[in-house]
Amino acid sequence: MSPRRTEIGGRIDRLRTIRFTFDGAPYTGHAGDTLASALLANGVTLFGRSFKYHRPRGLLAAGVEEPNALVTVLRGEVREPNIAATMVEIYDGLVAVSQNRTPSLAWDISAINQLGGKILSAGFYYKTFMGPVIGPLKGTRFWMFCEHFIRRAAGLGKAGTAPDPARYERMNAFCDVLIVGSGPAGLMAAKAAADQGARVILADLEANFGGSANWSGETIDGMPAADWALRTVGQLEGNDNVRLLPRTTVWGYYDGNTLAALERVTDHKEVAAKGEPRQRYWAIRAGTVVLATGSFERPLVFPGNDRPGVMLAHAAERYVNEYGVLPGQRIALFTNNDSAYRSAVAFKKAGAAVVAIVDVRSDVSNEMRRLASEAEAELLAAHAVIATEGGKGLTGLKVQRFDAMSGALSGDERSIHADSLLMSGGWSPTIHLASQAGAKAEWDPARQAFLPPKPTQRWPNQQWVGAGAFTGGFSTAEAIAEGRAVGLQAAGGAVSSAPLPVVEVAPGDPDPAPVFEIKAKGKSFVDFQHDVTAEDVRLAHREGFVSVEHLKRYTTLGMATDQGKNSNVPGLAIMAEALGKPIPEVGTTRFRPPYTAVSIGSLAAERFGDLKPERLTPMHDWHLANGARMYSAGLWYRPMIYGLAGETVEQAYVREAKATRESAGIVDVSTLGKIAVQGPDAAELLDRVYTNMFSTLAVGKARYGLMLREDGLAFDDGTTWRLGDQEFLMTTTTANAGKVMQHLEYFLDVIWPELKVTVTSVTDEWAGAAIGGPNARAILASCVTGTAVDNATLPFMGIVHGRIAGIPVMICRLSFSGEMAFEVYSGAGYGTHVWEALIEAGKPFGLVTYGLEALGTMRIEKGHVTGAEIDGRTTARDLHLDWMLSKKKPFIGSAMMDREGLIGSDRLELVGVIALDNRALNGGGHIVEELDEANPHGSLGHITACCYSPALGKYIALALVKGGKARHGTRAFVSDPLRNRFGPIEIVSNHFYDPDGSRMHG
Amino acid sequence: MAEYSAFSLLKNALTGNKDWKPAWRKPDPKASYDVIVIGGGGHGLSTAYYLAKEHGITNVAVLEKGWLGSGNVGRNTTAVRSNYLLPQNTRFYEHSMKLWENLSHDLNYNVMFSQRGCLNLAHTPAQLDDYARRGNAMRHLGVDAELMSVDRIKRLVPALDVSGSARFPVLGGLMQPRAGTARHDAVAWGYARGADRRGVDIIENCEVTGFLRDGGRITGVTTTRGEIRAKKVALAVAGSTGQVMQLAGISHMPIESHVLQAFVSESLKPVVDTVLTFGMGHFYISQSDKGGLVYGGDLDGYNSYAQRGSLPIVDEVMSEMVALFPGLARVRMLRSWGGLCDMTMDGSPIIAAGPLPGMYLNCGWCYGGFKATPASGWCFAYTIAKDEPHEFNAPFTLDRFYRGLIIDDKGQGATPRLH
Amino acid sequence: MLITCPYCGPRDVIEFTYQGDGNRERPQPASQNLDAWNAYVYDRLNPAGDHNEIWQHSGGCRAHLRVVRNTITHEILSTAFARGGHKSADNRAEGRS
Amino acid sequence: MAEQHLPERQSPLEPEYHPGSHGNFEHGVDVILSETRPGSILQLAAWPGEEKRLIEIIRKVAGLALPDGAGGGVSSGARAVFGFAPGKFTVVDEAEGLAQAFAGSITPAIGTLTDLSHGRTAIRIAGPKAEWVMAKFFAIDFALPAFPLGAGRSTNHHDVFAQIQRSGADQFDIYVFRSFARSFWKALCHASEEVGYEVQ
Repeated sequence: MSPRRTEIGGRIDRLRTIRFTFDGAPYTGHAGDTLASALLANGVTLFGRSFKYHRPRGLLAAGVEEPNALVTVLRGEVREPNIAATMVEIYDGLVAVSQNRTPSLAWDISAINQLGGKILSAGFYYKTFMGPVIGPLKGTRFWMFCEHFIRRAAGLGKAGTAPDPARYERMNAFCDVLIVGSGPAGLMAAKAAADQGARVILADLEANFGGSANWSGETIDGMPAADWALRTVGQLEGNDNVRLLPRTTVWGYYDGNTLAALERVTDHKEVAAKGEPRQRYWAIRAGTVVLATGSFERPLVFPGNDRPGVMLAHAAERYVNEYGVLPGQRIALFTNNDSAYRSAVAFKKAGAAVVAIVDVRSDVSNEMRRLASEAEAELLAAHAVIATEGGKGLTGLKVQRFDAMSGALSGDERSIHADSLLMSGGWSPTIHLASQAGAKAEWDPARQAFLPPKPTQRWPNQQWVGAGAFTGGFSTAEAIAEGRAVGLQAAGGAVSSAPLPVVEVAPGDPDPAPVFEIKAKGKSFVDFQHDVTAEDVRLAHREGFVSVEHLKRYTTLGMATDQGKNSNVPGLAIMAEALGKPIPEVGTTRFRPPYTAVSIGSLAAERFGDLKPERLTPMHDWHLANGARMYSAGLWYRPMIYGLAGETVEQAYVREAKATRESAGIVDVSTLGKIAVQGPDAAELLDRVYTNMFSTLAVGKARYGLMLREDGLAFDDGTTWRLGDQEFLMTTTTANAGKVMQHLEYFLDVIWPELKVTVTSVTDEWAGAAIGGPNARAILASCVTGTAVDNATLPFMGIVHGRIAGIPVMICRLSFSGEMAFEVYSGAGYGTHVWEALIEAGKPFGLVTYGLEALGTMRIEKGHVTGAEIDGRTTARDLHLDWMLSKKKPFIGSAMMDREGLIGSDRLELVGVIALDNRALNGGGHIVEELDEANPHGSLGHITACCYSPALGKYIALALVKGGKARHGTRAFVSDPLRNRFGPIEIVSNHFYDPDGSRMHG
Repeated sequence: MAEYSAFSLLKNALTGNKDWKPAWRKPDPKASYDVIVIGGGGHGLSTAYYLAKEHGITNVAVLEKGWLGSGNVGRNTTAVRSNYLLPQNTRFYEHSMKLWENLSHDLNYNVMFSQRGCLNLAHTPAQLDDYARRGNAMRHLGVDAELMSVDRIKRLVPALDVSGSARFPVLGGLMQPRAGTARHDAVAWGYARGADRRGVDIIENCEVTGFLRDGGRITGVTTTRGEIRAKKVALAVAGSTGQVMQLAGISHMPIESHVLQAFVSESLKPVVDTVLTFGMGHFYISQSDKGGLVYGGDLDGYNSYAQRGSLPIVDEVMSEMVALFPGLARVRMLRSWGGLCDMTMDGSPIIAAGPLPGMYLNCGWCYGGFKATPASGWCFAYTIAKDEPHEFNAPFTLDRFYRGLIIDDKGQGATPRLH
Repeated sequence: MLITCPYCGPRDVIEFTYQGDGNRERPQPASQNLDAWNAYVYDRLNPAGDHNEIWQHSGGCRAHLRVVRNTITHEILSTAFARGGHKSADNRAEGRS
Repeated sequence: MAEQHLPERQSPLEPEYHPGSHGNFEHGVDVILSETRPGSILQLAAWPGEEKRLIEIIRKVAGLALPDGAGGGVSSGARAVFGFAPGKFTVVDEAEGLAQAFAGSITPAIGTLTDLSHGRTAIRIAGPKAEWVMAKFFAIDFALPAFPLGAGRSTNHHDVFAQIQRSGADQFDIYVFRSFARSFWKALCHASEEVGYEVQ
């Protein structure tokens, strides 16, 4: 029997024993235990070390707000750091380790930081480490030297580097009513809404539905509240229109009633089933949200309140009633409100001695006095705890008389022997989601709490209603009544007068005394994890950091993993007192997503391990099977080279380009953007979007076109084919296909709705193969049927229809390589058939397949531009494409393209570059007039693309250079300090090869 | 006011930290000033600081509608770098970098500027060339930049997936070693304290509600704390620029206000020792001294003043993060927030006199404002004091859009969400 | 954020592409008024409040929508096809007629 | 008229198409995945005001009577049609050659016809967990009242654009761009592992 496990009670399965380890030591617990409850049952009191002072810490809470007991869960090499032990359900083989301690939790060397004490106050780092003004440690060096050690001392858990093997998934859900929280209010709301026929989702972050019913010890409808909850859940389970999501934290409330939730699907299992995700990310679009999120109990701020053994009273009640674990044998309570008295009775019933109830109030009601006697506890009204004793576990406490009005202590100190001190500083509704939705909380002076606002304050696009402790009604009877009412309201049902479940009335006044801090000697913690003390808050006040945001940022109050769930209100209260203002005038922070920390893998969801889809051309598998090395271009994969054994990339592309220019080559151009432009006004649209004229283009002909942006800069280029009077096939660059499509759609929809034109992406409809070279026509002639391909039938920029291997194809004679070349288009499903037929037909001619490198090489030789030159900063003139700017008609960009900044003489213009030292150039190398390798300066421009030109036998490049054409024939230098490439170059025309185009015109 | 030092810390500790004084005064506004700076964020405060320090103009008020530093200076991902493509930007940001390097001494306030480098990952050969172009451009202006091999990257950031099997394998990167991070709030507080020590009045909870005019000239402002006159009125209000300009009767600006989300993880032992960016999406990450991973991505992509983001961007940023760091999938996002970005039509800022007589404008920081804080204030102070721009901010005029003198580092044109 | 496409119904913002200020007026194509062109390309109203803007349902029917949206609350007050003839977001059937 | 003597079109899914049961199927499969490989996939678009005439042509040529309303559609075994955008419809036929059948009817005065038979890949998901698996990808409501039988939807999963028709109470036909089809198919199989799936 574990030392602290009760004989009976709790909702654990005592027949099932679970084995796990913590910091290497083996332990056992029961099914239904959390790591926290199981370790507590084993007598463990020390769970973690605090962030700054490395103080020993035990459990403060039993739920999601736990700030101290953070552990790392290990699954083999895979680490999950900073998990609250209270949220880890134990399973056989669970391995958990403590954090932020060296060498061990019990003996942590960094605890020496505590000696720093008052120096390590808020703002410490800002005031020192500036270092010397002169010498080797001037500038930032001294700080960076210190920072090295500070960083290693800071931080909580250690992240892993082994890739997480788990699966994450997204689920899109829609419902009429989403209920967050499954306590009595949430259950009633779910039941009421479901009974109306609404689509309901009920989510709770705990493993078991029921909320406070699971530990309150109350009676509902004559049965234990926990059994009532079970029964209600059973009724919901049978409903087709209800989805129950246990272990699901609704963490974000976004616009349009979109809520984000995290379901921990297999975290509590030893192994996941096949295909089962570790966590599932629910994106829920809800008609109405019912917030039944309950409330948090607040700690009290007093010296020694962080000692292991000091715990929240309701948390202890949960350990007793839900897990069958007593936090101690001799329990003292310290409270400013009535709720702790019920807890005292529970502890007594579970077999502990309740040695004292220390209540800051003098006027304790008779009902509470009765409960105190029922618990056989000494009631110390008008008293306060002023110190705690013990090392890594509590041994006792000191109390003194206390005046709640003035906060003054008086009389003799008295010591009380206890191994557990349970505190209750009042309750704060869990308003985080409402706050995320934009609601501004209102301070309720009676409840001493921020309550959700009235509905009128809500953002108009968020639909939520609240019920239960969330609204500040802290009794179960209120929760049940409100829950049903809002459930009906959310589902559009009528108000019901049917009887409600009967709750045995829990006595007590929900209003606490406005006491947050006991000022006595010693460190009193407000933010436990971050070691922010009441004195730190007062120091912030003295230094003028008085607004709530300054307080947070200066002291780090509320910035720890619990995000202020424990510290927010006490911190505000202490600042308010220092300022002499009421709490609401200090303000409250707006809560932002997430409510609790969310694993990054779960947010990546199905994209973890699969960031982007792969886009493949119809001939992709052929390329792979035939030695292509693939290049990732946007989402596409394209052959870069078809390397032979032992070839370098340069050798391969030179071979491919050479063979193309000498005989013939073929390249897959299926990735080019293709847009069907159809309708009576198709030609008119093209005249407006292209700088040159298309309405004059004959059917069966193609034309090269240039588009500008509205601001007059170059946008995209490509050929457009006129397939019919009202039907064009526009091609775009691969990279800009989507942008051009949106550009056309925008103008058709928004600017020129009168034009009757349909634009459709047909990129994927067509497989494209470009075949070029002196023998290209002969190859086509040998395999194309149904049409001739001679110069008369298929002139430059002409289009014919025919068949290859029986498959219908469309052939356009156009050239990017500068050779006699043709683009052969076929239905994508036949792409490989046609490709293979062309390869076969090309065999007698030594046809080569070539990739992007050779394609790029031939285009550089021709001086054609691509995205490297049309980079969003260049104009048509910069690229010497001004011959394409029609003067006969306006077009997109025509009015803006001649502004002063776009026609200046110092603009970068396209030129050709030849390396005079016969060494390779690099893309991104700069061009200078004077070479200065030590202090490069005076950049004239840069290289946009480069290659070894087999046609010229030289290393050449295209470049954008100031002065442009005026520099043709002059010498300059390439200056590429990043790759240590310096050397002489000649600037020439960008048209290196066959400038008059005789080869392609044939 | 006392200097901050290790000695002052020790002395105060011995007296129970009872003697610390406010970091800056909380004065009531005077009837008139030589210069009013609207906006108590990083840029406004640094402007006031340099007006006093560099130009001896100390009769200055900084007006802040909320609490000091409540805007983007306390809502950013703290990266400091000068790794731009275009020379106008590089020169300006490099000037900022030099001010950063001595800022803690200058302010007697540790802004924790940590020069741990900024590494842009490249994933295709074309991208590597593109980065080389930028790195070389920097080197030709005397700014540090180097290309990093995959091996060096792996050693620098062991948690990074540099395997060839990644969807977008890392092929190398562009490193600026002098880049880094700073503690954002400390920058606001340090400048505030520095300006205050030189006599500047920093007036919080003072919202400008209108402008006072004499003919066409701006002569002061009306505020929630009364009328305040000034010889010169300078705006440094970032995302609120459009709103404040409307008070001056200027309804249209080359600016859209967008929301940018940022994220921080739970605190971890050191795992990312530099500022890292992903090349096949939009993602950047660093780790704070407290151990939280600080990261972000794209704008949400629509006009917003809400300082609240939407889910798709959250998902996108996280997806890119675990694509780079598949070992960090179980690390948890702790906090998210939204900042308001004044996005211009070319992605570059505006620091200029005008557009009305007596008015000076500093805006359009897109999401690069934090690293600009020192140079922005320095150049703005120069422009205010001398009524002409310094050469560093001379290109950043308001009329450059009309004139076509655009400074478009990303080449995206007049689509602010893409800058 | 959910935007109600007049054709597709309410859809997540992830399906839409923002196309900016819908108040801008494009000058006539042949207009030589450079100030008007500059204003159209570069100047924005950028209000904190209700904003008339253009969105494309790029991940759906690809229609452009004229949306009135509050930039402070993100509340969407109305949506309609940017193209004339289809006005209301309330009646999905109208999208086809 | 269907094309004569043409080889079978290549499927973009081929190397990743593995007939048989997969994933968590020991207790039976909850979805069945298949590529339906229709011979014809057409996009028909009507100019504003001409929609009713186009709908009438569809009825005459394809024998499919479109129900009223945006995104309305009907599926009749070999043929299916649905609206996916204002004035725009996708028409699908098992057989090739549907484009020729429409060619004469859709005059410039009415609208346009675009043949996408190669450019779109049709994937079918059927079974009791079809809605569950679909909801992993698309942010639209797949519940029957919200997405009735025969109806069509245009949506996307990140970069992958999709048109979806509900062709049965628990059956959906998904039309994706051919170049994305293999990636999407792999993702669909991966997501179906949880419920167990069969490729037919």
